[in-house]
Amino acid sequence: MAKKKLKELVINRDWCKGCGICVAFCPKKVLELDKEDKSVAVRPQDCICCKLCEIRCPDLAIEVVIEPDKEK
Amino acid sequence: MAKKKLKELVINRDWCKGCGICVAFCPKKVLELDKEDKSVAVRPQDCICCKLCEIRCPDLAIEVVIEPDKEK
Amino acid sequence: MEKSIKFIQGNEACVEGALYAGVEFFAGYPITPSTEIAECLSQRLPERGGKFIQMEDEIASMCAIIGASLTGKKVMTATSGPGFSLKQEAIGYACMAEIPCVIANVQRGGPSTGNPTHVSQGDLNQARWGTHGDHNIIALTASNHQDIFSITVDAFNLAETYRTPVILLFDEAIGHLREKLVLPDEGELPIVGRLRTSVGKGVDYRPYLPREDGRLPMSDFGAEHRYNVTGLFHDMWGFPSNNPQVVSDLLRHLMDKIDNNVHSITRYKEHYMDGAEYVLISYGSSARSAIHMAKNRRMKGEKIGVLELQSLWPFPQHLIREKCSKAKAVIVVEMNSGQLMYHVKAAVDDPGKVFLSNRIDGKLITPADIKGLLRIIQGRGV
Amino acid sequence: MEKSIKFIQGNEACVEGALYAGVEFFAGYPITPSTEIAECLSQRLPERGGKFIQMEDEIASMCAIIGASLTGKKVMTATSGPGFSLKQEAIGYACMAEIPCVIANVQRGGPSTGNPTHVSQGDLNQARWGTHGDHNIIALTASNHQDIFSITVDAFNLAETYRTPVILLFDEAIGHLREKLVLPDEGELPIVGRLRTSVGKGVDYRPYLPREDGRLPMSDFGAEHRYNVTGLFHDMWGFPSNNPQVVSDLLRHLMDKIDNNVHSITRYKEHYMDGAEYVLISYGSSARSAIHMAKNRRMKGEKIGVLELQSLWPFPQHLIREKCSKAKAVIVVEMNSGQLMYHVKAAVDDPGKVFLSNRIDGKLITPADIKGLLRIIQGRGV
Amino acid sequence: MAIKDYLRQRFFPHMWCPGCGHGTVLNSLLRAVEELGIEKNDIVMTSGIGCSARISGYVDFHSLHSLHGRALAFATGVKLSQPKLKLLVPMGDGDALAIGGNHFIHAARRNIDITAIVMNNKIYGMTGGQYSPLSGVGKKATTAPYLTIDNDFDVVELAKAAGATFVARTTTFHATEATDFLKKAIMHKGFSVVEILSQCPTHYGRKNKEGDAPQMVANYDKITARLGSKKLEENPALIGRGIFVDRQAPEYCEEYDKIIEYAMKGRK
Amino acid sequence: MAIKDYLRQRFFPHMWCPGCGHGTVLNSLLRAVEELGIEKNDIVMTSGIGCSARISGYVDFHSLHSLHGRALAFATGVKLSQPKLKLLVPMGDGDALAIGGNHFIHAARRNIDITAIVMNNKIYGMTGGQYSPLSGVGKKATTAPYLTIDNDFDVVELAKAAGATFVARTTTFHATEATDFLKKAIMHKGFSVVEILSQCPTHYGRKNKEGDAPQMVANYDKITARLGSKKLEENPALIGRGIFVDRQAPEYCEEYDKIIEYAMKGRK
Amino acid sequence: MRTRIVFSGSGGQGVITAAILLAEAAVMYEGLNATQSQSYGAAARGGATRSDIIISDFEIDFPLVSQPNILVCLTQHAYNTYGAIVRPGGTVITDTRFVDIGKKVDARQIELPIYENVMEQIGKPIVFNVAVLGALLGIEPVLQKESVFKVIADRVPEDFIEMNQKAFEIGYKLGSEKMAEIMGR
Amino acid sequence: MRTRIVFSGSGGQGVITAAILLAEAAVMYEGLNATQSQSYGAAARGGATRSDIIISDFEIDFPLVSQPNILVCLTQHAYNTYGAIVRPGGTVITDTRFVDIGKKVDARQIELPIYENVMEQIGKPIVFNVAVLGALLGIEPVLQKESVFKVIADRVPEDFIEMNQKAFEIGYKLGSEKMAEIMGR
Ligand SMILES: Cc1ncc(C[n+]2csc(CCOP(=O)(O)OP(=O)(O)O)c2C)c(N)n1
Ligand SMILES: Cc1ncc(C[n+]2csc(CCOP(=O)(O)OP(=O)(O)O)c2C)c(N)n1
Ligand code: SF4
Ligand code: SF4
Ligand code: SF4
Ligand code: SF4
Ligand code: SF4
Ligand code: SF4
Ligand SMILES: [Mg+2]
Ligand SMILES: [Mg+2]
Repeated sequence: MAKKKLKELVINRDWCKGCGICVAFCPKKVLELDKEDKSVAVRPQDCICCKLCEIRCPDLAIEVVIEPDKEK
Repeated sequence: MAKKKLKELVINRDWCKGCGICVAFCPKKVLELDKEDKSVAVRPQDCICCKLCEIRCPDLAIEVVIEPDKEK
Repeated sequence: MEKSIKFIQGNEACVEGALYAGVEFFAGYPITPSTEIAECLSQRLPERGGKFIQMEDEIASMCAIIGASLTGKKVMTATSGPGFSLKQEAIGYACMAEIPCVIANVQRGGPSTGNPTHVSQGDLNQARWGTHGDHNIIALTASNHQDIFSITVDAFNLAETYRTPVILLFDEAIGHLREKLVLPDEGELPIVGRLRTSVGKGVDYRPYLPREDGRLPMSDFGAEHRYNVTGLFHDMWGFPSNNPQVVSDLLRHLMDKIDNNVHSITRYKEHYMDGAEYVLISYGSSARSAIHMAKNRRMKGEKIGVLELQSLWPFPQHLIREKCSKAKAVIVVEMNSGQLMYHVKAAVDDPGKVFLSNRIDGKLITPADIKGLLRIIQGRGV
Repeated sequence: MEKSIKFIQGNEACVEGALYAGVEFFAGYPITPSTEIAECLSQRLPERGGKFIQMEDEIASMCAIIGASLTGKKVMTATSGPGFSLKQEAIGYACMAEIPCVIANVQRGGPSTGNPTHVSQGDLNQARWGTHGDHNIIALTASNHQDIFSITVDAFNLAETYRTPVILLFDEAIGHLREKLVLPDEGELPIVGRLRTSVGKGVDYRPYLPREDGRLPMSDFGAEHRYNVTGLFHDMWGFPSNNPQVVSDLLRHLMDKIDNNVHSITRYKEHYMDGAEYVLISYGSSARSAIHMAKNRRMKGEKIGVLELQSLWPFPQHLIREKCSKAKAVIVVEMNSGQLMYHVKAAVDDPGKVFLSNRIDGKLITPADIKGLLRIIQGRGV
Repeated sequence: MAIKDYLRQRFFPHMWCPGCGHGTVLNSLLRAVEELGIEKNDIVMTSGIGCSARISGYVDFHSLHSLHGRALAFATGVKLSQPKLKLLVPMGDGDALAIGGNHFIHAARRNIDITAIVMNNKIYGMTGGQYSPLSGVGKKATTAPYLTIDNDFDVVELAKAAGATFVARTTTFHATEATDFLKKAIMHKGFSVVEILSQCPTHYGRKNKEGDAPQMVANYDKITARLGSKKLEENPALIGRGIFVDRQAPEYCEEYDKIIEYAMKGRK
Repeated sequence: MAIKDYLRQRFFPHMWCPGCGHGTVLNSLLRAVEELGIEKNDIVMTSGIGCSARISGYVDFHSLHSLHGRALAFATGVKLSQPKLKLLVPMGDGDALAIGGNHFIHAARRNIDITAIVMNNKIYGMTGGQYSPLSGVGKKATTAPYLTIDNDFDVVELAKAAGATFVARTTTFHATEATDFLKKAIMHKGFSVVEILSQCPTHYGRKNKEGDAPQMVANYDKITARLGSKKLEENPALIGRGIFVDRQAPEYCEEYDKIIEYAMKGRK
Repeated sequence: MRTRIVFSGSGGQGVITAAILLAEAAVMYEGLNATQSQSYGAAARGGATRSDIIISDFEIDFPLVSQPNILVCLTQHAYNTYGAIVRPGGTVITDTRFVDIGKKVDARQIELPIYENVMEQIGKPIVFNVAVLGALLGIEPVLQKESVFKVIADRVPEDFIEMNQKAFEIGYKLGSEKMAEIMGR
Repeated sequence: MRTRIVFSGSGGQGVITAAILLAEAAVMYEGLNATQSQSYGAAARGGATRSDIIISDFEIDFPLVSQPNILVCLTQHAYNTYGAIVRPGGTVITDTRFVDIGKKVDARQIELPIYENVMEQIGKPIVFNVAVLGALLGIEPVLQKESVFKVIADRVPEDFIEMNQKAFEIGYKLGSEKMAEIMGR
């Protein structure tokens, strides 16, 4: 299986409540909470597109968008 | 254990509803329903004092009274 | 062709009426003296593709019929006092979420387990006030099998028309009595079907926004429109809101849709009321005794009439005021401690002329009981 | 020494009253806005050897307190609308079996799940008629924490005196409000203990035969006398009977023991009632607004008074008639669609002079709301 | 004390139909109480509503004939507020497991020291023969004219899963066994359940062509087998009889007493 | 369809607290529906009352936000009267197993084709942190200031004993697993139960010193183990995750259809 | 015409079924009005049973019978309880096996060995109630016996119709012969 | 004397606790009457919170505040919602971190960096609410600060009392200095 490549980490700041779950469980430490307590991708380049952040986010606030080319 | 001896089969005719349970399960066929549908001991001499009639009677209408001498 | 005459119990007449009205789903839990309704429907519903389910209790039964109604079915349940008490929370839900459904309560002696095999009319006020919070309700009754049949049809019709639970408040004596029922032909009595929205796919359907005529078209679960149903105060899409305006508008709507139509909802019969000086007001099986007694006295020349109520809630205050305006005395005939009487007193011009002829011992009130009271009122002693 | 002043919620004031009255057992199920009563008692009861249990639902809670009462304990439960509806069947049981117990209903917006965190007084009629069948009930309320405390004590006292369930009909606004409570010293308020039979061992104890004074001494489960408790109509030993005489005697006893004592049970307060031309009748948190407004108007010289009801059932018909007899207008101030107003209209000489100042949107009614209505009545426009 | 001394004899003959198994349950139960020699004043019998529930009127204990399905909730109040009392709670199958199912599993979960007796006639007797959650599939009942499609609960499994610490099953045929199990259940500290198959000849028997009362009783011998018996091993489709669970676990009222002890210490 | 298309986005951000596990359950569930490709119009979601119950307002299905504890009873009415609909019934632990316990076991008994999802946070979240029948012994709650003494139900055991034909358990940590189990449950013909441990940091977490949401979620990994795993074998005190029951049995609505077929034939 | 009938006996005797058959026959096959009601005891089982029937050309309002024209008592208990309510000049029908007529009442008292005859000629107590119905019609022709036959045919499973008719005839014969005897005198 | 205060903010800020502490101090240690109430949103969580306090020498009947003398707003949402209800001539207190004062209202508007100071000097957001209370009393001396200290001592676990007092003082200082500044001008 070809490695997936991140296109974008879409974080809906209106929905994010800053619980820190995505931050805590990201295997690559891609995410952090900013001072407004919203999740931000500080190291997007490290993202392995595992989507663990997306599927666990209780606020459905993260979407991991993968490069379409790689997906096919 | 000494064999028990029957003193009396007390059947409360007011309480007996003639269901026939005692009759059906008496191992010695001691009991029968009379024409008023009440249980009567027709062969008391055969009674082995097993008390099966007494403990199953849904109307608490039978008491198997055992000779006291034998009980001691 | 099926025979059009039946000799059956009142509970069965109710079933016949429900089938005629098009009942498709029944959920219930047995309780004397209503059980025959469930038993009979367990046989009859599947014969026409309908469903019967015996639930684990009365609460579940009431919830199940609400669920079924949302799929577009005509639904009912039947119970008696203790079960009626248990259903109250979910009846309130049906009021709030405006779910058409019919609940038959065949009354027995209460309070509590009371006198299960004996007649009473003690749930009259409970039918109105049994669930918590302000709300409104329709409750109907009848005194003979022909009327049980047609009032049951009416119950389904009103439930659909006003999107509301309707209570059928029968009693043990009439529920268990056997007498003749002549089955009306198809089409003889009007049937109100489920009013479904004409809003098309993709257009905003608002399940709680009344039309010009006050009615609220529904959309079946499974059909095109997905909306929300809740027991919370809610907006026109059914979504929870505690905005004060939304709250008061909804509550007022729930009250008004019934109170403002008291005239169309009211059902009653007059017996020998022409120039009646003494008006007996009664309902359900006790009305039979009142009618019996009035008939007898009329034959003896006394001016006695009976106003038989077939709708108990909304309370027909104006009707009663009007019909009693010329009466010397008004006697409320019922089998409880005077529940209807209280409301009659509040309705008439002079509460002092209202008397109660009642019976609370589990026995059907007799014409002689009423006659005894009448003699006293007339000053003729006992 | 414990401090004798507290700054607490109304729900906690109720707990303090209950503890003062000697409550020993509480069973409940959490529900907003009554939950603090349970929470607080879960802490406080074991401190004095009492028991708290959280049951699986409200039905079980009500049943459990009845069971506990039969062992001689003072018992209570607390709930709100939906839970109150669920408790109705067992409340009827307590009426029928004459079990002393106290049920607090901290009212929220209804019907159904309604408006859980907002105030309402919509369960007034349900408190009287929520359970099936004829029966009678005592329901009390209060508008400030000192009164909540003492009315709660009263509730326990009346429950014991009349062997009956007593409803405490509070509301969200007062339940959640924090204000001062001065704890009375021991002995300051009278406490009615369980009246136990003096009948000795081997003598026939008849749990349902009233004494000369009308009271029915009890015997604890576990004590000398074994008797039967049932929700069926029953004879003086508590055994089921459907003998018509037994049935009507018992029902009449249940009605009369309360109706005949309406005078002793009635609790009310008068505020600025001297020569009041306008009488505001109110109860619970809405009474605060009525008092506020009356106080203001009195200062401006208007003759406005408040009759604050603290007992709602049995309905103090005569009191109301008397207090309103000289009034130009009577304004019932409540947070529902006019439930009390209906009974006030039925009580006064001229129903035409009774008006309703209400609010049904989940907001506490304000003095300005009442003032607005008063202006209209006075012909002064809005 | 003679077993009759535990009866309220003035209400006899009782109201149950001829051959009703509920009478035999009463019989077995009184023997258990008598053999254990428990004081009448120490027993509270709480029942719900149903033919079965009428049992509480016939025994000379403190008796609480409560509401349909709610006997265990009432009993929980009695027991917790006065733990020294013995609580016997006989219930019909509908009473215990239809409307009363929730109280059943919750009382079991709490392991409160109450003895629940399920008088299982697989039918609603009192109301005239509607199916119950213990009727099982393919049975005739007044509300199942086309035969039932409802699965039945296994009372033993359900009680076990919910947390009961003593669970047994027997029948009215096995009256001595019933007395034995009831004795053990009553002495058990914690929530105990004894299911007793109890014939309703009037409704269940008649509708399901199971013959008269003696035939129904005899049938209980045929369709059941003692746990661990060869009969059961050879035919696992038979209904097991015996003690399925008997374990010790903290009892609710005792645990509550610890709370009180702690809280009262905290106070002083 | 994107998962957001199953949401009623106008109600977002939702009302759940930061870090509430219920949001993750919603997340997992929508993925399951999306992966199965079920039409929105074919789904009815019925819920009771509680924080968990608010889930039905957020999904763009037919939604029935009913009464506390009664969701399965409402769902039974919907399903039986319109069997072609898929019924999803998410419930809180109190909703499902305190007040709703009876409907839970009866729906399981009937094996009616409904998917029950127990969003188990071991507390009454909505009312502010009272103990629930799933809290277990020794927990702190607003109604258990001295720690709970109530045993907890084992949801899996109870569902199994009551007759559920599909029973699984997972947690919000195991979100992919949750989606997987939910897919299987939804496709299962018959009554299916998926218990999902779902953190309530606001009440349960705070009172029981279990840390913040991420800590609580991480903990689910520590205290559970997959059925059949070595981890579980080595430490049976862990909570098992996996599919405990998956069997075929006659489904209620299908059986009822047979009654209708028979009765209608009888007619003609 | 208004006939008021009370059937009384014990639970198992089919008293209520007999009452229903009679009233139903009146309604379904004779174009009359009829009501049938029954009282239940505390104990649903085995206790005394009573069923009230009114048959009339006119509407029937109050459906209970206080003083029956015809009273049927099939147990001693029923006779003792209800014997006195029969209308003066009315008819009381009892079965010799179950009832000893003690104190006489001001009515025609007709004792018939119905049960005995049913057991002798058919041997099934289950049709006793239909035989009683036959006797009643033999004594008081409130309806045509064909009407009752039709109702039996409607209600009874095919295999049992004949047996029921036979039982009816047994009773009818006993009743009409007794009447002939009485009238003859 | 009758002071009407509204505290507003969001769920987690301890707005209600601050309100209770204040009202309780009035009742328990200054012999005054006080009421405290709060409104709940549909969502129990995270939503806007408001608490009304009345402190008075006399009895308090109607316990809600329509126009507060003192309004505290701790979120922008709260300010936008409630800013306009303050009594003309009253006082509005906001925290600079959370609120941008947009449209001015006819009242004394006092912006203080309370949160910032608390975080700098203590580092625990949990005592922010007590610091706000301090600021309020620094600005409007509706009660003696000792009364609040006593209530804190009653309510707060021993280990945290000092921290709370410190927070109070931080706020108090900010408030009173600001007032001095204003008055000085
Ligand atoms: C709330 C309520 N619902 C229904 C009833 C009617 N009811 C009385 S007993 C009973 C069921 C009886 O069946 P079961 O519990 O199995 O006892 P049995 O009579 O078979 O011994 C029912 C449904 C009632 N009394 N109360
Ligand atoms: C009949 C009734 N009783 C009580 C309540 C109050 N209530 C609402 S939700 C709830 C419990 C919530 O706990 P749970 O079901 O576990 O859901 P959670 O909020 O934890 O998700 C309670 C007791 C109610 N709404 N209705
Ligand atoms: S898990 Fe979701 S809500 Fe929580 S911090 Fe991350 S993006 Fe925000
Ligand atoms: S997809 Fe995986 S690696 Fe990328 S941010 Fe999310 S959790 Fe981290
Ligand atoms: S078992 Fe009892 S009731 Fe039945 S016949 Fe024998 S004695 Fe009579
Ligand atoms: S004791 Fe045994 S042998 Fe004797 S009569 Fe009874 S059953 Fe028969
Ligand atoms: S109906 Fe059945 S359960 Fe009830 S008494 Fe008769 S035989 Fe027993
Ligand atoms: S209170 Fe608990 S369950 Fe409710 S939303 Fe907050 S975290 Fe979730
Ligand atoms: Mg049964
Ligand atoms: Mg929960």
